[in-house]
Amino acid sequence: MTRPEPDTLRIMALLERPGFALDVDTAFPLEGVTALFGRSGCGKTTLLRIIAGLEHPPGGEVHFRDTAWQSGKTFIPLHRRRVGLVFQESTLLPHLSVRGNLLYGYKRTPEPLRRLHLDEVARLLGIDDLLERRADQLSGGQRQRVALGRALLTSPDLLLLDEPLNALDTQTKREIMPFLARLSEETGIPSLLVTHAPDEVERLATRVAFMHDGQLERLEPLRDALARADSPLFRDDGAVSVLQGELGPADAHGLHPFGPPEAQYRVPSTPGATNGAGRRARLRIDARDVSIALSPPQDVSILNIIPVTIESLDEAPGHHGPARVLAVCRQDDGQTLMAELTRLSTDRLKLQPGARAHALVKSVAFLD
Amino acid sequence: MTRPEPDTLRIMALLERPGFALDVDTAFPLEGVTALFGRSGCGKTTLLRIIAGLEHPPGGEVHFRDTAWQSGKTFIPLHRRRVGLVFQESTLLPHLSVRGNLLYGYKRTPEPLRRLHLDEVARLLGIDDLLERRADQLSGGQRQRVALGRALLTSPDLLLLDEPLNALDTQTKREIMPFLARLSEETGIPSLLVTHAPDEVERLATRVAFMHDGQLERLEPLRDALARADSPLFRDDGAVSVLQGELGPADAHGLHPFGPPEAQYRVPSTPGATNGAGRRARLRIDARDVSIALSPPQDVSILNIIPVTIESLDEAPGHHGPARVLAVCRQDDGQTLMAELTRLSTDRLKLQPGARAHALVKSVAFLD
Amino acid sequence: TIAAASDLRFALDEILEAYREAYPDDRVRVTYGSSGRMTTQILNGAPYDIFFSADIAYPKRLYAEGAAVTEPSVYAIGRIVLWSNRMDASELTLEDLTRDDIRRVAIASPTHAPYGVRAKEALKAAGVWEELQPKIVNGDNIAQTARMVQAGGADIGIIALSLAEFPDLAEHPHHLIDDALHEPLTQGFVITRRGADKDTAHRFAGFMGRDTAREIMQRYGFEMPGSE
Amino acid sequence: MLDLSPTDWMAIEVTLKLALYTTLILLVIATPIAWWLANGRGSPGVRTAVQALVALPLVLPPTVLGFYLLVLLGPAGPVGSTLESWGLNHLAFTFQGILIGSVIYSLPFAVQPLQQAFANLGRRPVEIAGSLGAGRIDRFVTVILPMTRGGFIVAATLAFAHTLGEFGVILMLGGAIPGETQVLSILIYDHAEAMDFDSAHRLSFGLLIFAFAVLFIVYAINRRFDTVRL
Amino acid sequence: MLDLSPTDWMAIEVTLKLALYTTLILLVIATPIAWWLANGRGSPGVRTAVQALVALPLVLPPTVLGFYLLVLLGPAGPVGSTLESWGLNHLAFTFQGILIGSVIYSLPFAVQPLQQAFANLGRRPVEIAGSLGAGRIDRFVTVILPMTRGGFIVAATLAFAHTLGEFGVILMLGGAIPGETQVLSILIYDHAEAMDFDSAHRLSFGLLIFAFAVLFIVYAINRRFDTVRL
Ligand SMILES: Nc1ncnc2c1ncn2[C@@H]1O[C@H](COP(=O)(O)OP(=O)(O)OP(=O)(O)O)[C@@H](O)[C@H]1O
Ligand SMILES: Nc1ncnc2c1ncn2[C@@H]1O[C@H](COP(=O)(O)OP(=O)(O)OP(=O)(O)O)[C@@H](O)[C@H]1O
Ligand SMILES: [Mg+2]
Ligand SMILES: [Mg+2]
Repeated sequence: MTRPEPDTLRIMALLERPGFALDVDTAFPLEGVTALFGRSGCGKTTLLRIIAGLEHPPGGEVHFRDTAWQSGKTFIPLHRRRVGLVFQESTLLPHLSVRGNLLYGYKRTPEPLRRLHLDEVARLLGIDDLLERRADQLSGGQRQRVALGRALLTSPDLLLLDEPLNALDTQTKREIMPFLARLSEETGIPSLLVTHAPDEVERLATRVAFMHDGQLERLEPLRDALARADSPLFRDDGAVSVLQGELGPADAHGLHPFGPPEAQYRVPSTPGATNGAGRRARLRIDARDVSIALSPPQDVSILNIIPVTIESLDEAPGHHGPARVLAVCRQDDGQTLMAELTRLSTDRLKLQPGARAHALVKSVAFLD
Repeated sequence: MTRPEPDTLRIMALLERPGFALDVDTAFPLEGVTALFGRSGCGKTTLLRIIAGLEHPPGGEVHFRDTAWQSGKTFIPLHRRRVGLVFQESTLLPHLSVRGNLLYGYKRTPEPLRRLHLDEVARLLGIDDLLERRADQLSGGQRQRVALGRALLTSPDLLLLDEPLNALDTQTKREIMPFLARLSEETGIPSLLVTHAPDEVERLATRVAFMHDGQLERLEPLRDALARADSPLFRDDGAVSVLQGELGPADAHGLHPFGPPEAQYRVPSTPGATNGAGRRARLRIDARDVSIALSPPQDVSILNIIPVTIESLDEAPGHHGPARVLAVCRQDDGQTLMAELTRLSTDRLKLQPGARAHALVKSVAFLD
Repeated sequence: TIAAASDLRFALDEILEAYREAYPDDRVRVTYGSSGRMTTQILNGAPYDIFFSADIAYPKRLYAEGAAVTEPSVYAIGRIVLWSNRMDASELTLEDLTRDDIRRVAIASPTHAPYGVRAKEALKAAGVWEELQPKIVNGDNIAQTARMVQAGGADIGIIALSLAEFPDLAEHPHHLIDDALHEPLTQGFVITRRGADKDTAHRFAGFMGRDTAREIMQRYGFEMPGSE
Repeated sequence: MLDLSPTDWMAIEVTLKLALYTTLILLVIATPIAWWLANGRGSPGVRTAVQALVALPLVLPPTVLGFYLLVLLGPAGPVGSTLESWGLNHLAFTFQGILIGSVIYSLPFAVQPLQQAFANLGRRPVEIAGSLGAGRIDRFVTVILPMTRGGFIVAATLAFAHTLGEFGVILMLGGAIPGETQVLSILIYDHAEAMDFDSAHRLSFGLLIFAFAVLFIVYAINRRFDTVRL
Repeated sequence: MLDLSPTDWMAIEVTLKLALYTTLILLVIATPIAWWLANGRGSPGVRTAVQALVALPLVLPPTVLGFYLLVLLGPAGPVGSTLESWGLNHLAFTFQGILIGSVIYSLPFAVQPLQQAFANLGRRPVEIAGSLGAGRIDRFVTVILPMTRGGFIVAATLAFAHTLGEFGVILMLGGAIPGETQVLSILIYDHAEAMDFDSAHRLSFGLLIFAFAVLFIVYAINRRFDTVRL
């Protein structure tokens, strides 16, 4: 464990508090967005603080790539770790204006390392009108955006984001998330994102780390996390499938073909998204949006009817009880598609693992 | 406007700030939960502060039932308004323990007015293990729950909640929301809830107030807000129908009949919810979960196939573009059901207002 | 630099003027203060060349400790008086101080101020010390005592004759206290080790013995040694 | 052991009484002044002027301040003569007199730290308490006071220590009457001036030990109740 | 107009120099002490003891404190004799000497408000600045200093005003040498002793006006930069 490995963030830490113990020994790949998911009080903030060097558990180890941030007597203080940090609460420097806050870290970033600039960031976060305001003259969501922008403007080596969007309305979030997604893709800044919002995880995360009671229970790619029937991500909306494929040009009805002929979807284009033709894309399909029919039905408004083989039938996750069944189906192109059914339907249709059927996919959404 | 009316909260206020002006003249019915919905910086917090008496715009008027809270020279200070307030940020008294915080308002509530008690509230909010902690030893979500509990324990005449659940994970939220819903029903404490989460609105709200740029644009019952095709609530998940009806006892498959015979659903029971038989219930149906078929299909896992008449076909709201259509259908019991279709499907099925069809309802959810 | 007890203030100022006229090239400066403090300061290296004390005990001590180079010599003998700015003090005696209409009697601190010590002796000798106890208020030094009376805080005070002769205070009459009631206020001076090599210091010491200086001192109510 | 004379003991008693009363009175007076300076209504210019005014007693040499107070409080001064005309005693050379002097002289030490503490508090805690039904006084006692405890401690200890050491004003105004206005600092001064350094050292040492003990205890208690602020 | 003698002018100059230097030196010394007391490592017991110790210069009568300093800094004292043995002058009766005295005597006024301000700050602002790449000194200058400005103002004004009025220590340690150690407060005292009340009043009045002006300006500037804290 103590031997550093390249391109991971390795953490080993034990921290005891009355009624709470954090015990983590893990390595996060330093690529893309790692979502940190877990219940209130499970230790997410504490973990970020250890990584940042704000908590200093004796005997702990933190290695960023091949640099020891904390190991034995070595302890690199926060300001030399080049970490962009967005705190969960009360985050602005009250004696500075919005501009002063945004530029505080920027000015301390060596010129060649600066990858983002004030105007761009302020515009994208929708705070360009507020630059001369004092920090105490902002609304909650505005404060949060300034804190996010300030962290981004340091062009850090690692972003630690503690619920950075939770005071934002859906629309503002929608405007910011593509920017964050692009940022992670284009600049390659890895980030650790604490969030309670499944939409943020789906939209931004490359992988998901599940925390529970001070322990890191699992770290897995987003695809797997979504596919597992008992994933805690499903507690909200039920199981989700994510399909990858190529997107073709729109037809006369404004629908794009997606995926290979043996499992082809027709997908309406979304005006906001830049889903040009010939591009690889990700589709998100809620299991509850998928029905199963033995024969392809006629006269139905459902566009996408995909032949599948049923692989397994489990009790559906979440709060839905024994009356619901999660059917894991394999498309003919090999990708997994999940369908949530009632037990009555499975019984009536006599569904069995191995059976051939048609999946009726009511609606799909692009992930990026 | 200045004449007070019973059982409303009437506000008339004009407040100017650099780059922002709040101009509100409205009356909220004092019953149930009014959700205040609007983009970051639109003035939601400011409005709550005016109602609480923390902002004091000259010439403003605030009347609670037939009591003038602010009118001309009359100004009743906050501590005599009996308002339960949850601030958006930094909300605990740092020199008190969790228990001290929770009891601070409780002790100042006259005994006969106390409707909630420490043990109950702490248990329901999941903070009963934290009572002896100091306020600075809590996680973000724990702090938020303490602040909420503290406001509830004053058994106020009006609750003003500024994003009270936004630091909470989905599961904790799910545990707290039924409690809040029940509270509003049983104790009749009216509340004003600022939130950005559509699930909170759907779950808790009786009506929705939409704010935009310092103005109150619309105040309408939840049903109407959801039904309107261009409602800002839809920006996230698309249109939603809410059906009311009676719930029957579970059958052998664990499914409950819901609604009258001419538009009867079969609904799986949710273990958590107490949906006993013979009870009135609300069903939430996402428009994108509804498909249309001209004839009732066979061999399909979809359970609920409801005969409807198509009333109108509009462009679907949200980011979905011209390729999507929102079909507003009338069930035979008179309630409205919405379906989101692709334009291709409507064309293919030759759907027209007035046409008879069958709605295939893939999944439903209880609202309480 | 001359260090001098505060009771010398007015007299010495005038003597200095005369001295400067006589020796315009000499630079002399005077600092007034309490004798005890100045003694301490001289023992700790204060830049004073001559020290005129209100009580010869202090110069004696300096000489004994080697901080002074000349034997202490007496330059004057002080007198104490009863003085008030509210009543005619010249009509009063020490015994009258016990009268009910006199509520506060100010004296200099009998612990450290020489004039205070003498005042106490005089009151004791007059047999009123014990009875007067509740009325006594103490000033830090004789000048402050005078100010206490002048400000009206105390009805009457025992102050130095040299102060009572000062124009502002001389408006009100005083009662000279019989010098038999107390030990004499022999005032002595020394030249300090620091001043040992300075001509000016010696010249000024000599000047103090001349008639001009003695005459001024007498005018301010000091008795001169050997003039009886 | 320090063996102390009855005069010493009397001085100790007067000193303690004076320091204690001064501190208490100062806290009572300074709190509303400091609150008003920090949060009050009224033009900022006026508040700034008052704030500067409050610091002025520090600027004058104590004996000079004492002299002015003596004139003011003595039988001939406006306050003293008013009191006399009511059949009361004027205040010069009384315990009350030096108490007034100490209070005035130490006022800035009490007002300034409190003002700063109040200003630092911000309005949120008060708003929270208000929303929970606490009225003005209730809020003050249960929220403002505990949250600005640090400021009160600074104010109280500076005022207390300064009163222990103060002697210029007291000497002038009090006249060092044993058992009434002769405080320890004057006694020590007296001994030092009389070159009775033994007594001076002994009393100084005692005073230092005592003051140290009091301050240590106060600070230690304060530290125990420290809350970390996020 | 106040017409002032050359002695007066000299005293004014010395006073200003002394008050200014004292304030500056105090801020420099007191800042690290206060920081350590508020946030430092080391056992709380030790910190509490040091905190109490810092307040002690207040407790002794100024002239007595002056006496001890005189003994310490004079030719016979440990500091003075060391200096002399290096061929330097001892510090008693010099400007440097009274500067040291003033600094020691006013130390508590600088340390305590600063300590309180630092303690109130909490760790969040420092953490934020650290996360943005600011090192220790950078953080101190750009975050802690501006955010605890109130504490520095209180510390500076108390120290400044107190030095203007201080005279016991200076009298004992300085010996009132015009142009070197004779400060205004001593001069005023002297005038008062000489019953030259005209001069005393005149100088007192001037001193008050001056102090008021300085304080008013400082406070007014401070108020302008006030930020409201949530
Ligand atoms: N300063 C502290 N002292 C003691 N215990 C603390 C302290 N801060 C947090 N805790 C406890 O440590 C645990 C983990 O806290 P942490 O802030 O890491 O949770 P979190 O996962 O970020 O929760 P949330 O989603 O509510 O912000 C919690 O049980 C909390 O009560
Ligand atoms: N103290 C203040 N001084 C000046 N302007 C302010 C102040 N507080 C808020 N504002 C501005 O007033 C507007 C409304 O703020 P408010 O806090 O009411 O927004 P909000 O709707 O609560 O937003 P959010 O969802 O981000 O919390 C914002 O544009 C904000 O910048
Ligand atoms: Mg957290
Ligand atoms: Mg807000």
